[in-house]
Order: sequence, then structure tokens, then C-alpha cells
Amino acid sequence: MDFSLSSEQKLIKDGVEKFVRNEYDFETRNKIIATEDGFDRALWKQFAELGWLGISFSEEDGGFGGGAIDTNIIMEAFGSGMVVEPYLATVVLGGNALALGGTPTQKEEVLGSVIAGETLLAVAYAETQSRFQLSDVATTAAKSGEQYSLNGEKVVVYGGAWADKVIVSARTSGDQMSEAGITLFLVDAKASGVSVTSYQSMDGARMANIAMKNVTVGADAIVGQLDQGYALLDQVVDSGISALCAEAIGEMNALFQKTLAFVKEREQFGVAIGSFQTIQHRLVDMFMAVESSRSMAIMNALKLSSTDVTERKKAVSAAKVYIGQNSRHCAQEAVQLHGGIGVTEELDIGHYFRRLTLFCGAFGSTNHHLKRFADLSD
Amino acid sequence: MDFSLSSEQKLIKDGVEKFVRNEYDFETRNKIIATEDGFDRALWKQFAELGWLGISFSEEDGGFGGGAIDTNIIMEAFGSGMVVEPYLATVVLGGNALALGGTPTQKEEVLGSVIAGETLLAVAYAETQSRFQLSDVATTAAKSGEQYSLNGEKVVVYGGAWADKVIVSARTSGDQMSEAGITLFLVDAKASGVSVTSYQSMDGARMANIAMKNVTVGADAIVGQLDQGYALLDQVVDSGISALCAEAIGEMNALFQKTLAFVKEREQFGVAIGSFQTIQHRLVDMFMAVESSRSMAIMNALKLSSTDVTERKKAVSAAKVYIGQNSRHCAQEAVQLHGGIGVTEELDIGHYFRRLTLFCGAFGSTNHHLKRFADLSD
Amino acid sequence: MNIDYTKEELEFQQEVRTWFKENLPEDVKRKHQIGAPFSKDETVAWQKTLSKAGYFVVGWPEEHGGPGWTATQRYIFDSERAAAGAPVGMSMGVIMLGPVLMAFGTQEQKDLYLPRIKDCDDWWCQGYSEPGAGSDLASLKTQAVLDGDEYVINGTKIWTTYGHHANLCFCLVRTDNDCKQQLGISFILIDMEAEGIDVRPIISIDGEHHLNQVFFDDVRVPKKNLVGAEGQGWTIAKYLLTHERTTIAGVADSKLNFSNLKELAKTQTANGAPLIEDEQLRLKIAEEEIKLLALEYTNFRTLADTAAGRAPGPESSLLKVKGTETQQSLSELRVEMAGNYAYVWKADETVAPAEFLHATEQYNFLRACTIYGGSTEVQKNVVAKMLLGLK
Amino acid sequence: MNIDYTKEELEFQQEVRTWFKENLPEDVKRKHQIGAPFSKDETVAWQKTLSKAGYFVVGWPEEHGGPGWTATQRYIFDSERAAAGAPVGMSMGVIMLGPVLMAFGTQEQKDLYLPRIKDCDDWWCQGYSEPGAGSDLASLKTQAVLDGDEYVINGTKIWTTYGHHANLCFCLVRTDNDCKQQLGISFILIDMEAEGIDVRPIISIDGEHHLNQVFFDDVRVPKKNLVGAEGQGWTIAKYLLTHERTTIAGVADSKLNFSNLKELAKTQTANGAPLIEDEQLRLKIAEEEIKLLALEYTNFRTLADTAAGRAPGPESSLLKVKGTETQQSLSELRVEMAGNYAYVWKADETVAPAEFLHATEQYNFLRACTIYGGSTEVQKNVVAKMLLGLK
Repeated sequence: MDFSLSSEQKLIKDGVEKFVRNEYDFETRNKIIATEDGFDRALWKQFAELGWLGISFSEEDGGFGGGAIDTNIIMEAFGSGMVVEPYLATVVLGGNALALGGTPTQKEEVLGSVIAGETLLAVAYAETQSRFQLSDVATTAAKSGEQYSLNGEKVVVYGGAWADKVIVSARTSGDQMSEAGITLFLVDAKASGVSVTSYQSMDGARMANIAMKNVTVGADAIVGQLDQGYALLDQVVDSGISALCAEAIGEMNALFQKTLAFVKEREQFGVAIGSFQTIQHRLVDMFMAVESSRSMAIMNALKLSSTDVTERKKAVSAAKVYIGQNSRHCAQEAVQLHGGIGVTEELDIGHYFRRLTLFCGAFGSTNHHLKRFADLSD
Repeated sequence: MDFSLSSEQKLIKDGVEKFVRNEYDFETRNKIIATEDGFDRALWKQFAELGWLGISFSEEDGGFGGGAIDTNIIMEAFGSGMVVEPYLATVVLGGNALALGGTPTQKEEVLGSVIAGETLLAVAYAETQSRFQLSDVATTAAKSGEQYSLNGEKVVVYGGAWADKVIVSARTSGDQMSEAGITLFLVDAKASGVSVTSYQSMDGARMANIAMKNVTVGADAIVGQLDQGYALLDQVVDSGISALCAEAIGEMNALFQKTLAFVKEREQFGVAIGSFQTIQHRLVDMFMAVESSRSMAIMNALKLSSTDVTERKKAVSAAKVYIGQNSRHCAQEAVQLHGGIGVTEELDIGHYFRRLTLFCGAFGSTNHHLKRFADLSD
Repeated sequence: MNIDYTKEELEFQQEVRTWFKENLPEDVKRKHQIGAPFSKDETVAWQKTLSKAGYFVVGWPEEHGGPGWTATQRYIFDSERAAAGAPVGMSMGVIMLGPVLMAFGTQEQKDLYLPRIKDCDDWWCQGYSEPGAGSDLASLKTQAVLDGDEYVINGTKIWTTYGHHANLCFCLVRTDNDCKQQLGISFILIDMEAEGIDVRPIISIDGEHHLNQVFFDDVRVPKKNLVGAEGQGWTIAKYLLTHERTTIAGVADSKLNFSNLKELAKTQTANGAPLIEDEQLRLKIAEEEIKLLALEYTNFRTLADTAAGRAPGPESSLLKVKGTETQQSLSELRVEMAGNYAYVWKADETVAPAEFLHATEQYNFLRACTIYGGSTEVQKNVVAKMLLGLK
Repeated sequence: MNIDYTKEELEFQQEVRTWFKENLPEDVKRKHQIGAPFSKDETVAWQKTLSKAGYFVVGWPEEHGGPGWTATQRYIFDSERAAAGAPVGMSMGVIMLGPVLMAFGTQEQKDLYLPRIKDCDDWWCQGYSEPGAGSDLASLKTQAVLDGDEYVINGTKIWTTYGHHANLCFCLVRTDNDCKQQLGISFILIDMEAEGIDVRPIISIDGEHHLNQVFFDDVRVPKKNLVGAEGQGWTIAKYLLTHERTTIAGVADSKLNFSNLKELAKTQTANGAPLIEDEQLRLKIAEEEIKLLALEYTNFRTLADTAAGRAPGPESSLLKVKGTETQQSLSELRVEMAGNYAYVWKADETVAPAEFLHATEQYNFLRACTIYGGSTEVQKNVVAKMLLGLK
């Protein structure tokens, strides 16, 4: 049993934390999200050069052979500065889909290009009616000859506005709700018939709805096995949740640290408000929320690669529920304790609040995952 | 719209409160529950003489024509002193069953005697398997000739240890779970075939399991209509819940007042602990819990006699849920704020705690009533 | 004890209900229902409609142009207004300044301002909070120095709601630095078009412009604009805050919001079934309904006190605390129900259903309701000291 | 980072598991499972069994007769012990006094007491709290005045757990009234059979006799019974409290309790169906399981610190707070599941199922766990000051 980081991991951690501290302050971030693009392509190149985009992939896929712990280290640090660059969409979701299910050609051409910072990905599965259910897929992929023709609309796609290629779930057989019969396809975002409607998400990043009308792809666009895409998608989304949980820890901790500093400085009635016992106990509660959540993120990362699928899914849902509840608490408390200034655009507190609000619903709300956990535990 | 008490109601309130203050202190109560009987028959007589046992019944039934508000006034004051005498079992549950469903003879003979303080009643419906479901009745009443033969066992009967007569739910037709086919019978506790196993409940009062083996009664023992007992029982239990909610307000308020006095006096680290802001805010939370709960008890009493059964049931379940949650909070806080002394038999705090714990489960837990409310609201 | 209305009250209820049915524009109703922001013109237009019907200065006595309703009538009106789906309007002049002028104003002030408030001709904003003061209102620093017949005002006010819409401002200023903090405060009326006033927007966490910081640089205000005596400002402010609290609780609006949400839970689907078939959500909705019931009856009890001529006391703090908690938890419920659509920001109906477009905006914005009007913490301090005698 | 055991650790785990399987008496297991109280004889008998197997003074180093286990081994042992359904025993001598004597005791004290603790020949109780002191431990008043070779002790101690079973007591007494409170406290060992000692029962809220008040009236204690120097008592007490906290968290036992409850939810029925088919209960159980998981991994992290040679710091306060909250909420869950049977008091299986007979007793009794060993409030004060630097 060992909860310490390897020396390589410590180096990565220091590197990413230093980057956020020195090159990604709140003002810089505001400028980035105000640009047309909404993220900084130069920084993305820099991430690639530093090796951050390949860290979690195997050496034969062109990566550095790391794992979930390494991803978490990066995501937590990114969380502390609310980094908007599409690490989750491109590296964690898209990258993992290819690493786990891609053909040798897809890996060589696309994953390699992802690691080099040249290609951006997104995984598009949600539909208007599907809410959080991965198996609810109305988008169809009809086979004609050697080709598949895709029709349907995907909504609230993380990083969908930026993606060069999109991994899309579509139905190749079975009922709309069935797990069997779902296939993942790698689709070029500029392909004929693809239309991307992009918009801001509440954290300042960009999302998109992606409609497909008679989009034609070959069998070589299939990621994973025909009709067997559900299990792969489920695993990919689980890896996304795990990474997002780590990001949330970074955000919670930033809120805690900033609130702690604020109550020590802010004076009312002639004394620092941090001298009021009620405030003190609430800070302690925030601290406990951060630390217990960190325990859960570690648990999750350790079990993410488990070959026992039930164990993996339980771990992921448990972390999502627990960190969801605790991050909501931290976010609400941080705002309340800051008072008026906490509910403005001007201060970073409100932005962390929004980002954590988004986290709570992302890839399944707290309630959704509580039920998923219970189903798996019976 | 008028939330004030009539002058008669004010008189009753003053009277009962004075009684509890002057004649029913904690020491007296401890002596009473330590007796073999577990309650004070002389006091019961006194209640009858003061008219308290007849207050809520119509004048033609020998009462004073009051209603749920009057019952609540008495129950709240009783709650403030944790009075164990069987007002709920005899007057509210048993008395209401007869007032609402009794034959003229039953009213004259039994209800009159109840009001005079000479007969004690209980309503026995729960069975081992039934949990909180009034319609789950396995006890049978088989008809042979003009007689009914009762077989079955009733459990955790409030005031069952003391009752002279017991109103029992039994199945005269239908399945074990069906609402139709339940009949209420008035059974003499000393009748042949009745065996009463009495024991203490956690608040120091007495409960009983009541087994019936070939207990023979005539058709004149039926309370209400044959096979139609469910609706009557439901209404009777609702009146019990309403009264018990008022009692809980009395207990919550007593805990709040005692805790408030305690934190003003108790010194730690050289100052009264009531000067700590955390403690102050927790007292405010208790106060809010008491006052909002009081609002709910009033709501409940005002809707208890509604002819719209759904409205009545919703009101009762809403009050049970809300006061259940808030009383649990108050009880736990009172103990925690008292510290060590709060978890001893010696101090009254722990006894209020137990009594409110019992309240939370009585006649259906918070969860049971939340579901009942939701079912009625859909 | 009863909750019945008299025959006259029932008729009044019917009258109000009919009026709203006939006069509330569909677009106003819809915007309010989905929580979309209103422009200044939209707000004024709706308030003028109310005003023409005599339904704007609803709490005012007849002598000042109000309807002179009883507390019960006011309650009925507000319930019907909310149930009809009509917004309450941004009426600081009506709720806050009006009562102050009636109690403390000169005849001239009354004659000048009250009719214009009644007709919705002025937009008043409130100048109370200052940067750094927060809940410690009495420490305010904005100076008003008498110079001949005018006060010269320097300083800054913050969190000025709709200050960018307002043409007038009622303001707390410091007129004396040498006495106990509270005694050096005065209440004064300022023309927002006066020279030296600079209104800078503060964007809220919902991305909208509701609030402002107002800077005063040698702003000259006639002495006759003082309300009450010099140094009486704190007394007036406290008088006003008590009035504000019960309004902020917003019970009637929460009831409407709740019933909209419940309807949504029945009509919106997930995995092919109405949302409400999810047992967890169903019970959460039931719990909110129960909490609302408690709030409503607590409100009734306060109302009965008011009707009996007792001023709303520190109990109104409870109502404020619980009422704002309810507003927040209902907004959480809407976000919960929005599912994926909760992430969408400033988008339109091509992207997400209208009912959920503003869900997170509202959730975000309502974080402020436990902060303004005396934060929850301050309310609890007040109750601890005033009601419970804890020191 | 990993949570794997080494081959040796896995073998050790197997060894412990087998031992408990073969040596835990059925009646002890059953009593523990349903939360029935143990008599003194029952407790001692079980502890002697543990002791003979070398499983009693599990935290002790080899030089003092302990097994000298690593932190991971201790964790494995405790997990297996709890999972087997074995009670932890009332071992204040083992957990509390032992480490103190090893660190602060004289050679004579070590030689005399440690072997007797190891063999479970003595029953130690703790004399810390006093009436009126509560969480303010340092204000204790019990006096020890040196008279020749003996201290003469006068005063009273309260909340003395199993003082009526104990033959020895380790006690904090005041030896100096003229210095800073904390510096006048000493740590001393007292024979409970000495003249002048009166042990009076305090009945707890669960109706059982766990606690006592102990009165000292001119009790004479040999000077050699002082542990450490005069005035060193506060240092020793703090050393000890840190050790106590992690134990009180009781993660392993909560895990067992939880799995028992889950099993009950599947086997007990309501309206003909297993309790767990109630969606509300099912999700509540899931939530408890998730909270336990967080607690377990926080425990791992503390353990990893200990294993790495770092002393458990103020973080142990978190574990105490969260661990005791979990104990309380699990006991609430049992009461919830008991339904009607929750009201039954001190009854037997003819009246209610065994699994629920002690449900409310436990719920009641566990209210104390957020009070003793430093209340939740005190823990939060400690964390605020020590970790967060709030003053």
C-alpha cells in the first residue's frame, strides 16, 4: 500500500502547477475565453511539447506509459486554474477511445496526431432525449455496400466546437434503448453533411450540438467492434468522469484556499471575519470536504483500470456522487462567505462556482450516479 | 383568516400548562413511570374532572364540542412535560374511533365512560408483517352465526398495556393487503382468548402485543361498517398523528428552551458557551425548527376535519414529515449541545430525545409519510 | 382559529384574478415563467399597466394614493399576482422609499415624490452598501458635508440594483464623524443625473447586468432632499429593512415556481418516461412541496400578526432565511431537471428547451438572495441577540 | 500509488482470518452483531482468548511484548477482526495507557504494568473529565498534594467508562495551582480498591450502566505512581488523545455494521417485499456505502502517513469527526429499518426480532460519540487553529 507519487509524477505535478501559477492567471484565462476561438492554440502546442498530451498513453501508442494517476495530476492542476483547453475532450475522452478501441491505422494517424497537439477530438454521444443514458441512441448508421450513412443529432458535446474529428455513437442494430447494436464511428468534423452549432457552456468553454445528415463513412471509421460500442463508450466516459473528478478537486481546493485567505483579511465590525467561530467551523467543513473528496478521487483513479467492470463502474459512480455533493457544498459556501463580491463576474470565485456546477451535472448528475451505484451494488 | 385562540381555548391552555408546571415535574414523572402500572390513575381522574377528556367530542356525545385545535392545545402542553397518561391512545385514537364510527350504544356506554375517566381504550392495528401499512391485516374475524371469532396478533399497541377495551382491525373479507374487507371490532381486553404481553416503550410508557385466539364477539362489537373499516381506521390514525405532532411541538419547544437556558449558564474556557457564535446560530436553527413546525401543526389541525380526504391525508403526512425531520434535528442538537450530561438518564434532555425518537417512527416514519404525500400529490 | 376568507375577501380575490387573466400580456408571462431577463422598457410598461389599474402601490394607504387594503387583501393580491404568473416588478420606490417618506418625509417631499412613484414615473435605486462595509452597514463612509443650502457628497455605493435604470436614488450618507457610528448617518434623496455621478456596471454571476457601483464626486444635493433629521438615517434604515425582509421571502412566487417545476416534471421526459417517474425526483419534489407549506403557514402567522396591528418583528428574519433557502433549493431543482441542458449558457431555443435555458442563470443569481437584504448570518445574529437574548 | 498488499501481507491476512474463524465464539459474534451489551466476565474471557493468541496488545512493539507489526499489518488485523464480527474489547490499558507508559513511564512501572495489560489481568479506567470541565479539560480541579512519600487526592472524575469494572485508574490531577493551568497537571496511577474511593453509576441514555462518577476523598497514592514528571500531565494527555481519535473513528467496525444492515435490508420484509426494494431506502444505503468508501480511503491516507513514520497530526481530527458521524448515521439507518420495533425497550425476542431489539439503544448511545474523545466542536476548533491558522 503506497499513496506517494513517483519522482516522475512529482515532476509533472510541479510542472503543471507552475504553468498554471505563472502563465494561466485569472486575467489570462478571461482573455482566452473572450477570443473567438475560446481557447489558446499556442498553449495547446506547448502542452504537446511538454509531453502532457501523451502522458497517459502506452509507449507503443506514442505516449509515456502513464495512467489514471498521471491524468489526475494534470487535471487537478488544470482545475486549480480552470484551464479551458480541451484536455478532457481531446486527450481523455477522444484519446482513450482510440487507445482502447482504435485500429492500428487510427492509432498511428489520429492518436499520434493528438499527442503531437495537431488534432483535436470530441466524443459525441448525448442526444436530446437521452439525458445521461449512454445506451439511448437514436442516431442511425445505415449500411449500404461498404459504407455507413450517419443521420441524427448529438447535443452538448464537450469540446465539440473545436474538434477536428468526432467519435460518434450510432445505432447499427437493436432498439433505441438497447446496449447492443451501438457502434462508434470516427467522423471528420468537416465531412459533408456534418453541421456544428457551437455555443458557450456556463464555464466559458465551448460546446456544440452536432447534426449529421447522410454523412458517409467507411468501415475503417469504426472505433472498436461493430455493434459492441456500448462497453467501450462506457469505459471511455468513466475515464472522463475520473479525470473530471480530479479537476473538481483542483477547483474545490482553490475555492477553499481563496476563501480561507479572504476570511483572514476581510474585516467587518472591526475584526477579521475569520475570527468568528461560525466562519471557522464552516472553513473546517470545507477543508474536510476537499480532503475526503481527494480520498475519493484517489480511490477512483486506482480502480479505473480494474478488469472487474462492476468494480470500475461502482468506483466511478461513488466518486461522482461524493465529489458532486461535496463540491456543490464548497462552491455554495465559498460564494456565501465572500458575500456580494462572490456573486460577480469580476472575481474568480463565481467562475469556479459555475465550473463546479457544470461538473455536478457532467456525464450524469449526482442522482443518476447514485442510482447507478445502487444498481451495481444490489 | 384568524390564528388566535378563543377565550375558552386560552383557558384550557393555561390550565394544562399550569398542571404540567406545578404537578408534573420531571421527578414526578420518573416516579410515575417507575410504578408497576406505569401511569397515575388519580391524575387521570383529575383530567376527567377538569373536562380534558371530553373536550374534543360533540356535546351530544357528552363532550364540549371542541376540535383538533383543542386537542392540540392539550397535547402540546402534555408534550412539554412528557405526560405518559394515555390521552393519545384512549381519547384521541379510541375516542375518535367511537365518535366517528360508534353505534349509539357504544357511544353511550363506552365513550361516555371514557370521558368520565373510567374506561381506557387502545386501537390495535399493526401486525408483525405490516410495518406502517394500515391495510395489511392478517388477523381474521370469521363469522359463525351471529358471532365473529377473532384470531391473530397485534403488535406495538399504544397504551395496549392499560386498555380496558381495544378496537381491533380484523379481516372479514378480501386479501391480506386489500383496503376493502377490514372491519373494526370493540373487544374487551379481559375477554377469553385475549392475551396481552406488555412492555416498556423507549419513552418509559407501556405498550403491548395483543394476541387473540378464538375471541368471540357479537355484531354489536363492530365499530363503523362491516368491511368498511379501513377508511375509518385511516381517519382515526390521522387524528392520532395530528395530536402527536402537537405533542412533539411541546417536546421540541421544551428542548429548545432548556438548551437555551443551559448555554446561557454553562461556562467553558471561562465564558458562557452561549457566547460562541456557532452555538448561537445553532440555537437560532432550533428556534426556527420549532416555529416552522408549529406552523405545520396548525396547518394540520385546520385541515384535519376537511371533507376532502386527500387534502386531510396530505396535510397529515406533510406535518408528520416536516415535524419528524425538524424534531429529530432539535433532539440531536439538544443532546449534542448539552454534552456528556445530555446522554444520561439523570437529566430530562435524554428523555425528551427518546420521546421524540419514538415520535419520528410512530404511525409511519418520515419516509413512509413522504411517500404517502407524494402518492397523494401526483 | 381558521384560514377562511370572508365573502368580501372572496369577491376581492375573484376581481384580482379576473384582472390578471385579462391584463397580463402573454410575453410577460412567458418571460417570467422561464426566468428570462426583462429590459427596462419591458419592466416600466408592465408596471404602468399595474399602476393604471391601481395595482402598483399595493401596500400604501388611501391618503397617499394607495388602495388602503388590509393585510389579508394584500396577501390575496400577492398570491393571485404570483399565481397568474405576473412578475412583481422592480419597485424599490413602492416598497422601500414610499413607506419611509410617509413616515419621515416633509409635506413637500410627499407631494413631489409619492404621486410619481404611484404612476411609475420615477425609477428609484437604493444607495446603502459600500465596498468594505458588507454586512456591517453602519460603518459606511460616503460623506455629505453641508455647504450653504447644499450637501456636497463624496464617496461610493456598491451593489446598487438597477442603478443604471434609475433617475433617483435614496441614499445613506455620513453627516457626522464625531459621534457613535450609527448616529452620524443621514438619509438623503439624490438626482442620478446630477453632475459628479458615475455609474459603473457590475456583472453578476448569471452574466447579466443588474448591479452597479455608483461614484459620487462633489455631487451637490439640495438640503431639502434630506429625509428626517440629520443623524436619523440609521433609524430610517432599520425601519426599512424590516419591511424589505418579508418581501424578500417571496413565498407566493416560490409557490408558482414550484408548480411550474412540478408541471415540467410531468411533461419533460428522460429515457422515454416523464421525469417524475424517477422515485428520487418524485420524493424531492414532495419534500419541496412540504417545505413550501411550512413556509406558507409561517407567512400566514406573520400576516396575522401584521393584521392584528403588530409590526413585523425579528420573526421576519426567519421568514427571510427560510424563504430565500427555498428560492435557492427550487432553482437547484430546476437545474437538476434540466439535465445536460443545464450547461448551456446564453443560448436560444434552437439549442435547448426554453424552460431550461435560464435554469443555471437563475441558480447562479439566487446565490445572492442569502447575501443581500441582510445575509443569513446577519439574520441569525439578530435573532440570537434580539429574540433569544444570547450575547 | 497503489493499494496492493505484498505477498507477506496477504499471508498475514490469511492467518488472521483463519484464526478468527476458528476462535471467535458464536455467542460473542451474535451479541456483537445485534448490539447487545456484554458483561465484564464476557469481555474479559474474550480478551484473554485474544491475548493468548498474541492478538491483544496489537499496537505494541516487540520489546514490550507486542507483535511489532507494521501500520499495514495493524490495519489488516483490525479489518479482519471487524469483518469476522469480533468486538474490539474495552482495552483502555492497551490503547491508551500502554503507549504512555512506554514513552513516559519508569522501568519499574513498565515492568509492573505492561505484562499485566498484555495478559488482560488488569482493567484500567481513565480519570480525565470532571463535572463542569467538559471540553475544557485543562480546567480540572482534582487535587493531589504531596504528603511524605504519598500524594493525597481529593476531587471527583466523571464519565469514567467501566470504572465499576476497573481495578486501576490512570488519572489527571492538579499538583500545582499557582502556574498556568496546563502546567499544573500531573498524570498518576491509582488503585481503585484504595480507601476513600467511591464509584457511583451514571446510567446512559440507552438505559445501560457504562459510565460512572468517581469520588476521591483523601485517597493516598504512592509517589512512585506518578508517570513522567510533576506538571507533565497535559503533555501526556495530548499525546494520548491523538492516539484515541483514530481509534474512535472505527472505520472497520462501521464497515461490518454496514454490511450487516445491508443484509438485513435484503432479508427483512415490509408489505411482503424485502426492505431494499423501497427505492428511498435503497438509495440511502447506497449513499452510506459511498460515504464509508470515502472514510476508508481517508483512513488509508492517514495510515500511509503513519507507515511513513509521520505521527498522526490534526488530520486525525477529521477522521474522528467523519467516523463518528458515520457511526451515528448507520445507527439511524437501523432504527429506520426497524420500523415499529424501534419503540421496544429492553424487551426480548418474544416481542421483536433480535436484530432490532437494541437498535434504539445503539442509536441513543452513539449520540455520545460526537461528544467524548473531544467533541466535534472541539475537533473543529483544533483544525481551525492548528491547520487553517484561524484565530
